[in-house]
Amino acid sequence: MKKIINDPNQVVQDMVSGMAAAHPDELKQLFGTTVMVKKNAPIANKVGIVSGGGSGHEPAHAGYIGKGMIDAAVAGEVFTSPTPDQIFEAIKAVDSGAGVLLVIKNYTGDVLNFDMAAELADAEGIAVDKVVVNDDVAVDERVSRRGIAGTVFVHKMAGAKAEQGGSLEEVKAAAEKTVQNVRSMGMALSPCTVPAAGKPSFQLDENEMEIGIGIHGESGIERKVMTTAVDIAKELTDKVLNDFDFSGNVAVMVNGLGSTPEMELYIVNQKVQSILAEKGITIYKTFVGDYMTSLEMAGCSVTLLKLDDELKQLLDEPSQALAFRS
Amino acid sequence: MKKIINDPNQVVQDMVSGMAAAHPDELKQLFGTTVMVKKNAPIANKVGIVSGGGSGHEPAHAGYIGKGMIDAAVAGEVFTSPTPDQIFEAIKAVDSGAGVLLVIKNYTGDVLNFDMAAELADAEGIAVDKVVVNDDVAVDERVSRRGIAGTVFVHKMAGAKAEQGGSLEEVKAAAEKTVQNVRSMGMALSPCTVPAAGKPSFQLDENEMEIGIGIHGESGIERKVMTTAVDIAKELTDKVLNDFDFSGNVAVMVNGLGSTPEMELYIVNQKVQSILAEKGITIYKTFVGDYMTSLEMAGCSVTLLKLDDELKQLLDEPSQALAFRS
Amino acid sequence: MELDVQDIVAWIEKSNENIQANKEYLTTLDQEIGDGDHGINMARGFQEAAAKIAEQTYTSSADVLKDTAMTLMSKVGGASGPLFGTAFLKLSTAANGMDPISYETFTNGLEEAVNGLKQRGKATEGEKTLVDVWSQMMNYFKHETDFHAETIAEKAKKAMEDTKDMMATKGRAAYFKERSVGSIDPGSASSFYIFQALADIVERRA
Amino acid sequence: MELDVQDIVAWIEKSNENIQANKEYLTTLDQEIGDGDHGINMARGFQEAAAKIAEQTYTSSADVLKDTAMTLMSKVGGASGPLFGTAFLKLSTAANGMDPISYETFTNGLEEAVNGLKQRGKATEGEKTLVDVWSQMMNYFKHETDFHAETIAEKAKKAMEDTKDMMATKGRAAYFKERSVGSIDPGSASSFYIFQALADIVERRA
Ligand SMILES: Nc1ncnc2c1ncn2[C@@H]1O[C@H](COP(=O)(O)OP(=O)(O)O)[C@@H](O)[C@H]1O
Ligand SMILES: Nc1ncnc2c1ncn2[C@@H]1O[C@H](COP(=O)(O)OP(=O)(O)O)[C@@H](O)[C@H]1O
Ligand SMILES: [Mg+2]
Ligand SMILES: [Mg+2]
Ligand SMILES: [Mg+2]
Ligand SMILES: [Mg+2]
Repeated sequence: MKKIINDPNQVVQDMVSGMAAAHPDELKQLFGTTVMVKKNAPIANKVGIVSGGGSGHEPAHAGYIGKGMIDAAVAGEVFTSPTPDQIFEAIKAVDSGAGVLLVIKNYTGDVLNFDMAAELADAEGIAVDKVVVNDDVAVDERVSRRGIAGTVFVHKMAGAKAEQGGSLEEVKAAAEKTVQNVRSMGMALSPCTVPAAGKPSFQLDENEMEIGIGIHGESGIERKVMTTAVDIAKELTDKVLNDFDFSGNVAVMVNGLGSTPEMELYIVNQKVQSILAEKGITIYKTFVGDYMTSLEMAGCSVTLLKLDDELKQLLDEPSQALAFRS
Repeated sequence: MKKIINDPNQVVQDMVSGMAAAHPDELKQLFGTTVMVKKNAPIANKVGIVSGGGSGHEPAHAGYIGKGMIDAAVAGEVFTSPTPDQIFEAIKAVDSGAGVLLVIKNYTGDVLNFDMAAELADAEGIAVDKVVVNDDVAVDERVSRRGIAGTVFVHKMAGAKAEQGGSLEEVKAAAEKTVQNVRSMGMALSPCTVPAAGKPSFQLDENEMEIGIGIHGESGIERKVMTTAVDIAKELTDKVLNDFDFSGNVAVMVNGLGSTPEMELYIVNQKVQSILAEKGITIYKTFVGDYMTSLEMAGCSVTLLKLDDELKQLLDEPSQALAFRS
Repeated sequence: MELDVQDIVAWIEKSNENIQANKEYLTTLDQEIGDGDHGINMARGFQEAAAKIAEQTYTSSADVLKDTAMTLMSKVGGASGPLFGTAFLKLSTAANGMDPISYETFTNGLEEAVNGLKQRGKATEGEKTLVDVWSQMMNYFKHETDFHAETIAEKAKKAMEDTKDMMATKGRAAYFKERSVGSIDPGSASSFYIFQALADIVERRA
Repeated sequence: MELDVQDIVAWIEKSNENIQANKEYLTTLDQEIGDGDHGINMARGFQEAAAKIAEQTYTSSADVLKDTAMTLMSKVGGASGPLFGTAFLKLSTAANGMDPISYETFTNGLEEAVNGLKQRGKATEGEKTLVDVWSQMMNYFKHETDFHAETIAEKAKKAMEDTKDMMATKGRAAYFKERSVGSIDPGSASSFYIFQALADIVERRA
């Protein structure tokens, strides 16, 4: 394991303080926690939005803090859901009285810990609600699908709605609509190494790739022979298209898992766009880059979000988040 | 070599079309070239800014196209300076009559090809001038120093000045002041593979790192035993500080070379900030992320830019470039 | 036989020792059918729990178990944090005001723990989770009348090993479907180490 | 001996063959003391130059050399593109209206090429660049009176090999300082293949 770190057990603390030091005008770290909060939170009358999860997905989640997106991000240990007490601190820090929406990715750990935090908040009389993101079509049953890159769009839509002054119910509805209309599929060329584990999570030969990978260094649904960008783009996009009727307008995200050069993501995008064009699907906006990563894993995911007029308008609202400016 | 590509000899073409497809509102590809130009270029009365170089440094250079930054980016083959004819096309595409500034990184190939393009432009009566960025303190003699991540700040300052309506002379002066006040130093944990070469440029053992790396997959100035983030941050920052008097205000960039997780960059930043604080240097703004990469190389660089009032103000001007929003 | 406060303290300490000693193994199991953090999570949580308990002098087993529960809840994270936290919290509730803890009290606690785990995890037996170990142990405790060190350890080991042939339908391992068959469930392995620690305490007591 | 248009066409074709055959070797040299693209750059450029020339029927050597120069200039990129482009452009200028090309004309062209290379590259002899090969070849041509296949190839090879012991002070290899000693300069190796091709043409002619 070769990493630019100090103590493998301190990477999250070190990262969070390095992040707070880098962006003093945008972010503040809640004392004694690994919770990052928008500098001027809570915003009077605005619904607060809390996201988070294991670390190692940077720029998720703190990179999405900013006007027009989320208000706080809770950083768990690497690939490990954060604990209820920390999530609860985040909720308290962003609640202005207008209530707080939790954006949760559909992993047992995330759901359990956020649920417990919601119970704690409830007990203190804070209005909290939640959405659970489950965009990963690699998993067959909808109920056990993971939340991956599509989460970024949920942040965007909920954030825009909250910024517009939406109530907790309205913000939740916008987030929920996004969840209903977003699908993703990923693949990897190489594993990644959790610092405290010290060794990669799985092995891949030079001519192998993993299809249907999540974002936690776990191996995928299927191991295949390595192929071209065109074939990979086709496999991922087809799987997404087969799961949901995307006719009409869509937003596209070609997401890098960490060490995939932007060059390769754009090469994938070229094919994704041509597949969508062939099917007569209109691309409203495209995002290419590292939005939801797995440490230094090489690979990518393709996300489609079907847009109606409301979602289009929410997507167009400005965002000042560090990792998502629009 | 494991890459998400089609034909190794077509990666630049494929990337450029994928990029044009992704950002139709912001960018256009000049027909039959790998030149990317701001959608609405040339802008009446505005000095045009052309940058470029080999590919493989994404988001450089096309990611810096946008209001407040550069107008065109010329993409050479991977790690290979672009040719004069292509650069000349870029110059013609952005010239509104107010003249064009070329931002060149100090490599023989870049200087030669941009110079020849400038001669072609000259012959057609286009006013062109240039700055040569040489921020890499890994190389002793100033005259042969490479241009690396500091180039991003040169784009920013020149772009802001041009946006403010500065003349070619003024835009050049702002760029030149940036060049005079910026220094960088980089290191790598792993090499990268040029697609057409098919094998990595050098080998590093599990406990080795290269100090003083450029951005072209070449090996560095010195091979050392791998150490902690704190030591690495110190080595890079000290080398930069020893080269130039940074007392006063600075902008900091902790740049990833491609496959370094953002987590690690923030861990490095933590130490960089504390070193600067100890020396009484005031940090005006910090940038952490992948700004100037070497394909999938793992490693980072530290850049400091000394700021006077003019540079501070130029840094604060808005930028709408895809990879540098402010 | 009854367990006093010192036994319960020793149980947590011994559990911590077992988890630390098998941290890498637990992580390896989680790399096979999960995300490879289980050993790290459990080691971090139990280390903190043992440290917390070492700091204090307890007069009530319920307090020891509650501090363990709260520490696991706030230090483990992941799926296992709230689950082990819940299990120890339920044991604590059952032990409240019952020092020293009789076999019956402990068995009641186990029953509450299993109910709590099932409820939190929305899981039942046979889904290849730690529920499988806790549930089998509860059944075993219900059919006995006193603590027996050797059989506790044996039963827990068997319950853990039984998860090997199961196909996971809950937690991360469920993503692997058929491929999850053949690996021991990491949370069940940690649970085994906890019951093995209990067996040691019982043995020492006897 | 004189070289006619067909010889010049054959020279470019043969140069291309040599470069293609040694593409990987050139890249390896550039990986040692550069950025590993030299073979790729030269192979791409010469392939295009050869293709361009194959498309047309030429009546003037200057046109062949000019098309070669322009193609290298617009297809090679890097440091070597403008440099080889310049060398062939100078050869073309010297050959203009001089068909068939005498030994003297060729030698004049070489002299112009060396001047052009030095000016473009701001380099001189001994800096471990392709200037070292072109300059030594010019000196050799000046001291002879006619083309000799074998000695052209020998001289070019020696000039290339001489770069091995030099320390680079220009181009990317200069970053390696002392570590650049011991490797052959990639641009000098390509230059050798070009002169080796010339030797072949001369031999075929003889
Ligand atoms: N829904 C569930 N119900 C009960 N136990 C579960 C459930 N999901 C996961 N587990 C247990 O949690 C263990 C994994 O814990 P851990 O690796 O620490 O968390 P994570 O899966 O979040 O990385 C599994 O081995 C399993 O025993
Ligand atoms: N300043 C210079 N003058 C003359 N030749 C040079 C100079 N710089 C580099 N070269 C030649 O160019 C060769 C490298 O070419 P190439 O690898 O294609 O370009 P780059 O260095 O831009 O990657 C070197 O081997 C050397 O012979
Ligand atoms: Mg986990
Ligand atoms: Mg090059
Ligand atoms: Mg796990
Ligand atoms: Mg080269």
